[in-house]
Amino acid sequence: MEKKIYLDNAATTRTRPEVVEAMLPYFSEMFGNPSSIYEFAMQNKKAIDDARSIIAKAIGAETNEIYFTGSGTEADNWALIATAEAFENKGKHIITSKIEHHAVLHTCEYLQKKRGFEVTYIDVDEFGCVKLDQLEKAIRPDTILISIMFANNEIGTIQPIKEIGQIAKKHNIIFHTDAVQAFCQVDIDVNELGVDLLSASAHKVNGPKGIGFLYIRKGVRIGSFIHGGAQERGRRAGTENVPYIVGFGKAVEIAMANMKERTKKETELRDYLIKRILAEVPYTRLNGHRTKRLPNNANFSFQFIEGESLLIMLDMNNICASSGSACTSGSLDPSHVLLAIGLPHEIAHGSLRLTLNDEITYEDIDYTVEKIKEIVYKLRQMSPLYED
Amino acid sequence: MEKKIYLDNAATTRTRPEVVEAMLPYFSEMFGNPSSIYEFAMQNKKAIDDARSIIAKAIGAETNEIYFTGSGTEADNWALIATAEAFENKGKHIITSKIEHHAVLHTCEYLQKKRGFEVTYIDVDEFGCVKLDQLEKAIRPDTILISIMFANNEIGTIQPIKEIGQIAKKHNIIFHTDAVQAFCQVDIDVNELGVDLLSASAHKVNGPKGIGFLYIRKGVRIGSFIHGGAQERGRRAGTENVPYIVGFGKAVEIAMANMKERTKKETELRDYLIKRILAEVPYTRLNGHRTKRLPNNANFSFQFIEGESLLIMLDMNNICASSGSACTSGSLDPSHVLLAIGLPHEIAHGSLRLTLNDEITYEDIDYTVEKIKEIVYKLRQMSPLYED
Amino acid sequence: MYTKKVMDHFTNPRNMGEIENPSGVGTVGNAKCGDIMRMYLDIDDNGVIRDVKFKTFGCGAAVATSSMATELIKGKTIEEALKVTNKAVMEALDGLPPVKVHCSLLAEEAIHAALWDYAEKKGIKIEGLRKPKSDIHEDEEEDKQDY
Amino acid sequence: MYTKKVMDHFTNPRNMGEIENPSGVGTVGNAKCGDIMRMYLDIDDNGVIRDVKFKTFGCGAAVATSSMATELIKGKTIEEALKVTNKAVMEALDGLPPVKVHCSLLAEEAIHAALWDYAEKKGIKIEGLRKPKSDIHEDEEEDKQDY
Ligand SMILES: Cc1ncc(COP(=O)(O)O)c(C=O)c1O
Ligand SMILES: Cc1ncc(COP(=O)(O)O)c(C=O)c1O
Ligand code: FES
Ligand code: FES
Repeated sequence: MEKKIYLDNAATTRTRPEVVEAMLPYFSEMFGNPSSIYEFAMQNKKAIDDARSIIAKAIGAETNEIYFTGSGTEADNWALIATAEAFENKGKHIITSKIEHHAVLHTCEYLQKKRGFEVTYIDVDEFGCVKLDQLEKAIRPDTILISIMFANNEIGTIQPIKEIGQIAKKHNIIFHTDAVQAFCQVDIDVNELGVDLLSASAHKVNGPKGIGFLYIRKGVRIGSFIHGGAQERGRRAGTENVPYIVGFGKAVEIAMANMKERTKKETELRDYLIKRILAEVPYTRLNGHRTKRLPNNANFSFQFIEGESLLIMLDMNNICASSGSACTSGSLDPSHVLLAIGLPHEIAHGSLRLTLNDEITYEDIDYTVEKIKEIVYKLRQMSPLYED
Repeated sequence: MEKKIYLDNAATTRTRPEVVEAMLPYFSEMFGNPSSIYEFAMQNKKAIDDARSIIAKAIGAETNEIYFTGSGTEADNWALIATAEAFENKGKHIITSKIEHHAVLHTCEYLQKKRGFEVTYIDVDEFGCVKLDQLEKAIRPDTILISIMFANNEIGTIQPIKEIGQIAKKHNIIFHTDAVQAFCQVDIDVNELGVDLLSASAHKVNGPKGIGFLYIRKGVRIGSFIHGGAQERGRRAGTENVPYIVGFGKAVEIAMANMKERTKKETELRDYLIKRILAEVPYTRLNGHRTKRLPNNANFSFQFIEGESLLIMLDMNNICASSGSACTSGSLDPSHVLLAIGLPHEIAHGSLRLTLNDEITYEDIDYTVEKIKEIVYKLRQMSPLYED
Repeated sequence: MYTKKVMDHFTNPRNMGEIENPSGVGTVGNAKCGDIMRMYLDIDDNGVIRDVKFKTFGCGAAVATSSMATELIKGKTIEEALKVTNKAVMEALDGLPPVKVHCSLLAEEAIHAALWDYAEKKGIKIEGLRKPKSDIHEDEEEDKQDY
Repeated sequence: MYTKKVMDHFTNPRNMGEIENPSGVGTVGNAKCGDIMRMYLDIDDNGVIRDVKFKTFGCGAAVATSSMATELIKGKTIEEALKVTNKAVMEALDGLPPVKVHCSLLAEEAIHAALWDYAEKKGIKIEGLRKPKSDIHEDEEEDKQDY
């Protein structure tokens, strides 16, 4: 196999060999059920607690405020549905944004259609920043939850979380943030930011796919989402995924240790990539905010061409990239995020997301830019929208 | 570390080295998100489909009737909650049994308390068999779901699933079975049995912890439980846990291939164990049905002694066992299953579950029996209930 | 996801481009995905399609089906061209993923639109040709769960 | 889950057994878990606990706290024995897991029950001793989530 240039780290990341190493003993050796009483299994309980405390520290939380889930999506569902159930007597209104991940948007839809909730979807400006004035005006006496993502998965825009936290606090409303993309990429301190609930996922930080966590601030009394055994202090049932919990802990330990250096390097590369693409490919725009963006995210729209064709041709040149989010690639609709920042339909269609990791080199970027130039040129020749 | 005799295979099992082997390439090499469009990730889609078809075959289902979940518990929650939501216009009554796993019981409680459902809990006889006449009488015009476990996790009793399937069909009611303990231990054919929904979990069949599946019969139109991306054909959101799905497939492939031979061996060992314990330890009873029981399950009550003390002493002798189910070991209540088969409180307290695997030898069983005899004797000496 | 033939037609599209002063030209859009296809025909006096070119703004399947469709109608009579359905195009490409079936309709409709334009210019009526909609859409999938 | 001291007292319980013709005997049950403890006292004429034995049907913590409690009151006066609280027993054992705190109440109550029996037999009143309930229970946990 030729060398792949993997530029889709927002979709998922490579599980680090050190993480795999850390998980391995828990499959066939220390395989006990952590809820069991014998010593053999109790060591696993400790392994879980160690991982939990590493993760808690990474967001400035207490260890017992972290609850492991089966994915970032589950954490989002839990936060929204359990908060809705806990506070529906107080009110049935939720505020979120138009650019949330489907894990939040489709859960909101569920709450609307099946559970009688009302949801207000706040607009974003052309850079993808949530409109704070609109958000505050949307608050009603029956608003029980504000859910705004920390950073967007498509265009990388980082939201004014602290300000939103203050608004939520002022109005005594629970504040949830989907930090799946921001976790270990930007500094997060739940107390400083005033966040009550926070979701994250391991596979975006070089951990395994299929494990996430929900941070629940002590005192925020929401129920369970998955009901059953007494795991996770009675709040999330199901035999604990010991290997993945250990692996998640290890991944976060590494990601937090190298965060400063890594994000600095990624930011430089990102800016180099953005600069070259905008300078060398005509009829191209950068989507998202120029500086308030994830260190590893670049997102472009190339006028007159369509995303899938571009992706396939990049793939044939060993470059892995995406247009919208991976989990909606089965869909034909243009990205709801790009429409929300005001792009017309055809331009939204021609978008490309490149998300870096710290193994990407300037050489890789140079190669990628050259290929993009070639392919965009070729596709424009083919396009009925392009007149040269 | 001395040799452990692991007799708690109903709590969880060792992940087979072959399973770990099968999963490994999907962590750090083929790590792509299966929803992505490039070739590098598409191979993972195929890996998932292969595992899905192995599993479908194991229960006589179609490949596209299998949906992966983050645990057996999630599968149970999904089956109950989504069926409740899909059919609440038809009725809000559910029938289940008194000896279900907490994944079902606590979800029923949730549906009662939070969602306005009524639940009838059917009794079992002294052997733990669900009372069919009571079940059929409990059916009302607004009954929308019958959920009866395939085999009980504590006492191993196998339920008359086919008969229940016929009753459900006759009354046009959805039939769910929690087959977490039965899967790969007894023959299952969803069509022959008339099962509409079936839950299972990998970590009970030498696969990893933190993955399960829900079988949904084609045409049974229930919604999602976890909302978000379009994974699992739009029915279960969250980036696919590719390594565990592959591992689950491998574990099932092996377990189905050796099922006949394995269960034969386990049944023989189990019967030898039961025979010796009943013959050699006075004031002891076997819980569960003598023959309609899981091949690897033995469950005893030793009068006058308490379970935890027994377990700790077995542990000190390198024997891993449990009294109730592992996930409730944090609880002090006596097992709801043992109370349901009519044991008085103190006797229910002195119960011991030994669950075998195919690596257990006659020697292990002999050693275990000797230790049990010693420890039971010692604890009885200590007991205010025992007069010798 | 795509067959070898689709990939071949996608990467080396046949008949891509424009025809100056075409006998007929038609542009159609796909309401479902927003993609657009334009088809140019050069038709001789015997009603034979002497040349055909296309331009497509669309997915891989759209490009490949345009390419294959042009191959299938080139040198054919109008009557023969009318018989080239999206199913025929898909078969010639060894199939499309279920979610991409609708893309192949784009090619069929673009041919019809170009023929309609030709007929209007010529002031003739072509047997069996209905006025194409500018936006096409397929019937809803029967079972959303099945892809 | 248990400390070394708990395990020591559990595996080698001190003062396990019965006293024939005890000065007082008390049996208490734990409503929470169904466990049972019986305490036998041999008290001399000066009100000193000369000997103490116990029998317990209960968890590891119940056995260990019975054992430790007997150690703490053996040779002590009745007044001193009354001061041995479940907290003192737990401390002497280097602590118990939160979910097991209630088990230690069993030992405290069993001592009280045996002393009550002694006082009734003797027809005396012991300062500060209330009639023990046959079933004890702790106050509900403050925050179920915290264990
Ligand atoms: C009968 C039964 N149902 C459900 C479960 C839950 O499965 P999981 O641990 O995968 O959530 C178990 C075991 O834990 C079980 O034995
Ligand atoms: C912002 C955001 N939220 C939620 C998710 C869902 O996480 P997971 O794939 O772990 O379910 C993702 C990525 O898939 C994401 O980018
Ligand atoms: S998705 Fe638009 S034509 Fe294929
Ligand atoms: S659990 Fe009953 S005394 Fe400890």
